[in-house]
Amino acid sequence: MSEALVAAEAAGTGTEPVPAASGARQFWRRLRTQRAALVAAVVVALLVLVAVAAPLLTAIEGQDPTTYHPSLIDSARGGVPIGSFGGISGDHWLGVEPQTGRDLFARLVYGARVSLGVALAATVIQVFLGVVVGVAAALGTGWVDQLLSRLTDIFVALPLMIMSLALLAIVPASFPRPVLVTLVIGFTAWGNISKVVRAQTLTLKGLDYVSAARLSGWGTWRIARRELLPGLAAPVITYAAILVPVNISVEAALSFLGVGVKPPTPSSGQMLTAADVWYQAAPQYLLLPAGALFITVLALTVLGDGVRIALDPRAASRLSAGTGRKREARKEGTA
Amino acid sequence: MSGFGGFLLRRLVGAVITLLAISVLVYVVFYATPGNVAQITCGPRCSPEQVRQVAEQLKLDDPLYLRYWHFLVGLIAGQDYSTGTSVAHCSAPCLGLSYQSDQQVLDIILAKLPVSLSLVLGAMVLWLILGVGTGVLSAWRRGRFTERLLTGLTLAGWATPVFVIGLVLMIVVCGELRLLPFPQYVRLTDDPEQWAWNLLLPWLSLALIEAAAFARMTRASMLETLAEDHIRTFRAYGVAERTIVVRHALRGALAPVIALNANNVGSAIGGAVLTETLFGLPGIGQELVHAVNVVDLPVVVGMVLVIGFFVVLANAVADVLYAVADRRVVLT
Amino acid sequence: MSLVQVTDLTVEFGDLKAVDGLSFTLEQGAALALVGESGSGKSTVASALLGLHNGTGARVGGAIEVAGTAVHEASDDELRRLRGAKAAMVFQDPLSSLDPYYAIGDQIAEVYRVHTRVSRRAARARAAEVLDRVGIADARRRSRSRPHEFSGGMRQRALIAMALACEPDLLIADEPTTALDVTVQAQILDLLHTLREETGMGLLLVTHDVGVAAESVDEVLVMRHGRVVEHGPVAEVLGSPVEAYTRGLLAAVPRVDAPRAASEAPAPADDAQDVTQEATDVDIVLEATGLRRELGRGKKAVTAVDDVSLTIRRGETLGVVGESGSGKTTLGRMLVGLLEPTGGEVRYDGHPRVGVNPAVQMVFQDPVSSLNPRRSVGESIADPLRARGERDERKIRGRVSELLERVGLEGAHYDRYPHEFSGGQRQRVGIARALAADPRVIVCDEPVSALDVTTQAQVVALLGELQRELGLALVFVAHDLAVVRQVSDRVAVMRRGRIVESGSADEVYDNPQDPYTKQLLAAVPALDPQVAARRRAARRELAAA
Amino acid sequence: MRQPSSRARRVAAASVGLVLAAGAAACGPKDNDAKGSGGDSTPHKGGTLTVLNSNPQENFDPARLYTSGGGNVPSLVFRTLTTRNRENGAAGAKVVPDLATDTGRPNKDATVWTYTLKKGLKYEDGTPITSADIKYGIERSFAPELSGGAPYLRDWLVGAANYQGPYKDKKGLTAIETPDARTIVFHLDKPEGEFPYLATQTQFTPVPKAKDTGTKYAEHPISSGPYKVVKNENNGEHIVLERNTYWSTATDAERKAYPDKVDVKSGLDSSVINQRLSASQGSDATAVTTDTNLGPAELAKVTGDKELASRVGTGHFGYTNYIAFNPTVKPFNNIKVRQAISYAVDRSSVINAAGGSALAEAATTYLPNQKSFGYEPYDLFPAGETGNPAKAKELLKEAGYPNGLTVTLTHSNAKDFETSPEIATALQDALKKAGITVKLQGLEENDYSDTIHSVKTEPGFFLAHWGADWPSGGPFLAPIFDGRQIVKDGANFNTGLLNDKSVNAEIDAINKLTDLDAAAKRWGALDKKIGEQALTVPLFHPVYKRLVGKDIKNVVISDWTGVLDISQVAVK
Repeated sequence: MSEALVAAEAAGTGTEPVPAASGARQFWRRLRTQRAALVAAVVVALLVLVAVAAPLLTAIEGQDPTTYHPSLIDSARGGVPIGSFGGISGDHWLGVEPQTGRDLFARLVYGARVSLGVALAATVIQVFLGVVVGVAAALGTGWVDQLLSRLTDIFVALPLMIMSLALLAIVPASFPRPVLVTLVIGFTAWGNISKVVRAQTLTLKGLDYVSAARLSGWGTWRIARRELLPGLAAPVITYAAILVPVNISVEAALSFLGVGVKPPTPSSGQMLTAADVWYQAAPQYLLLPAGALFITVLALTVLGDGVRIALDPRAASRLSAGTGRKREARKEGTA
Repeated sequence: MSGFGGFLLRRLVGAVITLLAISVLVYVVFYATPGNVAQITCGPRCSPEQVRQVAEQLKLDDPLYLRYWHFLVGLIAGQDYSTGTSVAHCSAPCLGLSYQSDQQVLDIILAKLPVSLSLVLGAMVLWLILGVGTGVLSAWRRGRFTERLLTGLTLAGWATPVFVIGLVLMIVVCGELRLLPFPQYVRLTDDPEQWAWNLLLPWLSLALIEAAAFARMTRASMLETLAEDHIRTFRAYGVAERTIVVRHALRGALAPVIALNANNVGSAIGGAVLTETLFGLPGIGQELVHAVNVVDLPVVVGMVLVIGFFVVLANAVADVLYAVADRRVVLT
Repeated sequence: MSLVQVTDLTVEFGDLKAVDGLSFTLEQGAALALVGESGSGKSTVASALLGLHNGTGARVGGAIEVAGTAVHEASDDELRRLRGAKAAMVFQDPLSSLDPYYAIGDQIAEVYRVHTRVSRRAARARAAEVLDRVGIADARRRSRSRPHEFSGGMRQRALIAMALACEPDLLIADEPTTALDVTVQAQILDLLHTLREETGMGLLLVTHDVGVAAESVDEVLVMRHGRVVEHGPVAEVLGSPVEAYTRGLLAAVPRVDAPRAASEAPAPADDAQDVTQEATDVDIVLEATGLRRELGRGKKAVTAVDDVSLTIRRGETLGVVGESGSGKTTLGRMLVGLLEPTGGEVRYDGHPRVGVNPAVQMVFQDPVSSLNPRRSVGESIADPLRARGERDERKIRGRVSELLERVGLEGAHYDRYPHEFSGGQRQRVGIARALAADPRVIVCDEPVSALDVTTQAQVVALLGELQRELGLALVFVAHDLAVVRQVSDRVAVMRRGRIVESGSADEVYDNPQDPYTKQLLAAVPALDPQVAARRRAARRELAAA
Repeated sequence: MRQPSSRARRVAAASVGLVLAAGAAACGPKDNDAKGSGGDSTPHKGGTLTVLNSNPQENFDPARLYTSGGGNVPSLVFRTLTTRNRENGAAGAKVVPDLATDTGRPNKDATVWTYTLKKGLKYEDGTPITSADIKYGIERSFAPELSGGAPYLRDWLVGAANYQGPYKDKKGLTAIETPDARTIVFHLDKPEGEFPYLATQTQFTPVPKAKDTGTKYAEHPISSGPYKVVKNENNGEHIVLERNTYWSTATDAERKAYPDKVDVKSGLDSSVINQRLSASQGSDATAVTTDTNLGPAELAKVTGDKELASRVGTGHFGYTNYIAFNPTVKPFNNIKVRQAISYAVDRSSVINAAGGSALAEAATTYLPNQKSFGYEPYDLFPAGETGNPAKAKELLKEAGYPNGLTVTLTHSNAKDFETSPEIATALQDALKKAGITVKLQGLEENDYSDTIHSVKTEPGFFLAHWGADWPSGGPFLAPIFDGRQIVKDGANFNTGLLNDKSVNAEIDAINKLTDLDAAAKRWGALDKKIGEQALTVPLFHPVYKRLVGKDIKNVVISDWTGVLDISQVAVK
């Protein structure tokens, strides 16, 4: 959950500045051709559905994430769930949670809702900030660029964990905690994406059709909106698809340090933090949230990869006979 | 080569500005943190009078800008402080004293830094081997089963939080199989062999997380380089595929990997707090989390500056390595 | 036994049939040129000779024999032994065909040691030897420098040296000079010629430029859509072509030595002045005086345009010709106002202008990057109209359809996307967009250099018609001297940011004063083989002197 | 009040620098007798004892430590005038002489206490220990640079309220006289029968003025006990103690000090500590912990394994977790509402949240369930195992809330399984049955202690806990229910804001008694009397279960600390 992957994708998505493909049709046709990405898309859709329909699913099971069932746990032995596989039974599909006896299936489903919600919302903030700062830095005059780049450096240099700890300690408890965690992750980890956006905007700025737009009399901001932003869609979407799983892990890390989402709102990070000690006594309490987190992250990353290839024709064309782009030529650039 | 000197100077000035900006940000953020520092330092049962005395002793009643000014003066000229019986001096880069333990922050950092560095640098070696190796293999065996398997494994490593992997690994390896001793930090200078044995597990846990990033990075970079024209030239001259991949594709792919690696090492110094906490390694990250909990401002500012310094240093090193590897890049 | 024996070769990528039943033979020491437009399959044939399509998913049919090896059924090892030793290949883009991370000498040595068991030191000596042979001065020291420290021309020489290292029987050159300037192209072709004389190796030259073919081969094979159109000795095919397609192709090739064809010459302006009569000052549309521009910062700043003054009159075309690095594009961008000059000024209709001026538009070189791929063609053309404040959609759509038809496309193309058009069509859209702003001057920056000869001719013709009809002033920036001659009334020759010679097209082309212009004109490949041989001899003296 | 550092897990919940450790005791009616591990159980001298802790021995200076009975690791280095009796169970809750010849001779009304030092007492460097050193040691604890100790000296000694320590106030404390090198007399401003208990705290450790180095003293404090500090890294992260040759059992009947060397490592994760103790590999076989309990998860595994179970010691310690009301906040000003909540509480789910019946025992009295506190069992508002919602609803109707009410329960976000979110959610669920909807308000750790300990911001309904500074009713009831201890502008612990004349008078009366057993009975009765006002709802008393290495012998755990006493333990 470190920043590594975020930076990795910064370099990895240096897509060809002018994707020959355009329009949604091309994108879907390319995405469909990649089996792995398709499976991942289905899994992600399922996850989102489960998260959204959490109340419905738990109603079907007849449980809710907060009711305690003291009778289902053995108090003398530290609150271990009674029954095989952690008390899996007709009305508790995935068994019960040690110490509290709350229904594990309900907590997993609600936990997914919070974790996915926090991760997606934080990613939206990061992308928004990244694009605004990135484009402003690329289009701004010399010192504007310097200032914004310095600002980005600061945020990249700040240790995310520590700043989140401090910020989460400052805000009074009345502030809804999941929203706070989202804002904290969102506002501290946008540095890398703004670097990617700035690099891509600088490349797009040099293209002829942008000069043509200037020639036809449009102002800088209209050009930015009409010409540059669509050009940024490919790298930004790909990057966001990678950021979501990173944010899920960050939320889990914050819960580990005790400052993440607070009970009674369940989150997969919180459950993992409580569950890792139960590795021997009640293994399913650890394996289920860890498994759910792994599947979510795997699906999102594979989907992210699929999206990148679908959006970047160069990657698709790479499969044909070695007619790769001429990176050298573009860099040389005749006067 | 004046270009290089110019580059270093610019980077140094930039770094100083960035670090100062960070220190201001941290001061402002932590100044507003709730929790009466004097009460915490003095102890829960202190009378209001005692709390006032402690607050005066730690100069907590000064306004924010005055406290920051003292911090700056300390940084440049050092400052004197009383230990009660005598007056001691905290020399030039003095980051002040910890509210809780009256230790010089610089001493705390110097005591903790080797732990974090050993953890991160050791893990770096592992994640490079794991990451780059997997990346090269999956790029070379593109589309085949090995690539899918490797991608899946690295993703598994990356997706599972360290405190789960670390603990399970520890319980299995140290607890049940008893292959390794339970990790505890042995200073490198005291006993290198024990130092390595004890850190093997933390290195592995941290490396498993970071390796995934490198695997994806190397694979993407390898694929991109393999599509370059000069690869086709060598194929057209009958050079064996294996030589092409190792000599040409890998060399081309390494440049961005170097850049990512340096950046990663910088942020891991502060970010490895989870690994440190789990394995009980008294590193920078763990101390920082404790300092934040007891709102020990000088320690927090000192630590964040050190971490910020390493991130900035790492980025500069990355750019230099990148330029050395790929002569076309001009250092700006 | 002939050097190369190709019978009924077919190559298919998915559903596209790139080569459809091609057969030809090449004797020891002979030279054959595969000539055709882009998409004719000529490069695919060249690659097929070395079996480079194996493992790329292409389906290859028919038989190929190269220097005794049956390529179509050879094992990987056999193929590896063939490649480089018996048959070597030189590619189009010298800038990216060498590994940027290794010294050039080492790369040549590496290839050499694949085919001959020698020590590393001996291989490096061999590399220096072949580099010297291809005319690179101080070869031993230069062999240690990296590719980016060589110019485009020198890198192509290095690649040729790599090919020579194992003394192959056959050299396959796939568009070897397309990415080079005309003077450098001439040197490379001369080099190939002398090397073939000395080593007697066969040459298969793939090119779209008929002139290049005429200069350097014995036989020509014209290809279209993967099939042979005409095949015979170069004098016959180029001198008296039998097939209609060949004739059309040759007609479309602009001649540097022929004066501007009557049809393209601009009809005398409506006030019936004689072309040669000194134009009055009143109809000067755009004037540049003492223009200067530096690029880059600090120590590495270079003066791209150095004190250039020129005037552009209504209804007249000014040709600006020069090699890469001459500053012609920078000048074009300054005239249009996209780039701020660091010295001098641009005056439109007599008064100085800074920044973008709707009356002065531009047509760009690269059809791919000149149109926003995510917006429909009609939208891009409508931009200037909307920028002027036009709100009435119906009127905009009407005007755009009119313009589309005017440039030879259909009004219905409004909602189509750029990737659905060919290169030539996209340039027409670029022109339509320029016209939408009702400009009085259009600066065309290499408008046709990315197009095939036939499409090139059509676009040039369109520009001529528009100029005549709308009285436009055109500035035609290009590196191809022949094309510039076909379109320009007056010509300016640029070198390293300065105008070295200017005047009416016929003056400059028929009796050039400046030695650089002479050198440029001498380097342009001639269509007639005899003329080409005489030119080569003249160049050799010039170089030797 | 003391916050024990019995933090179950995660360093994030670092306590506020208290050193006191809660431990495991061998006694307790229901538990099997875990006297010591198997094999030859007679202890011998020699070997190295390893101590694996989560919290570092921060600020290892006698003036700054807040201990109960001198602490565990500190008591190996710092001897005090009196100390706790080092025996198992209830016998261990007595006070016995240490440096002094007796537990102190009070005057008629227990306002003047005189102590005489034993003969031949020496520091680790051979220099003699004098009464002036004891006086100086106490004076040091008043310096603001060395803050952190217990408040009693400041409250009890004559004219000590504004004393700023020897560095600022050269003339020293007049309340302490040292007529000769072996006699020391304390003058109190009110009767304090339990002064001997106070004299067990480390502030009573002698510190020679010549060797005092202020805040640096913690790096190498001069030892008067069986061990001396050889190494102290990173402010207590790793401490190594070796034998102090000048110490002898002749002058110290309490500490056995069998091992030659004690290696105290801290900063370890609690699950790691428990894993290492159960594996007992290499040096871990002779290891113990003084601050880490078995968590619920580890307990489940341990009870299943016969050998491991035999190495678990159970400890009872004077400590109560409870719900506190602030009667000045509506609706808690109405006693019926407080009583209704007392009935509605489901102690079983709270105990499960705290780790299950093995780690927590239901509490119906405010005082801990130990004889030395004068424990008299009473249950004024019987809620049974899982709460009595019917009775609660009835009371609510009488209080004017026929269809239930909505309240906010404030708790801390720290993971200490006492005031943590898990306990709060357990209560939330239980009270729902009685028609009381509970909204939760979680505060960060520091924010939480600031909020509940200030009269202005104290919430109406919140989780709290209290521990004994020493095993007697005094330190339990006085700070919480004595009207005169209400602090308007600082840290206030009288959360019920009770200022009842009769209660204050009874506290003063009991303080006069020097017969501790008689005093204990009176505290028990007072506890019941205060209970009637339902200012608190006692929830549970913690039970500490802790593993020891397989080669550890002579495990002695007293009810005073509930901790395995490392001065008794042997490794050979």
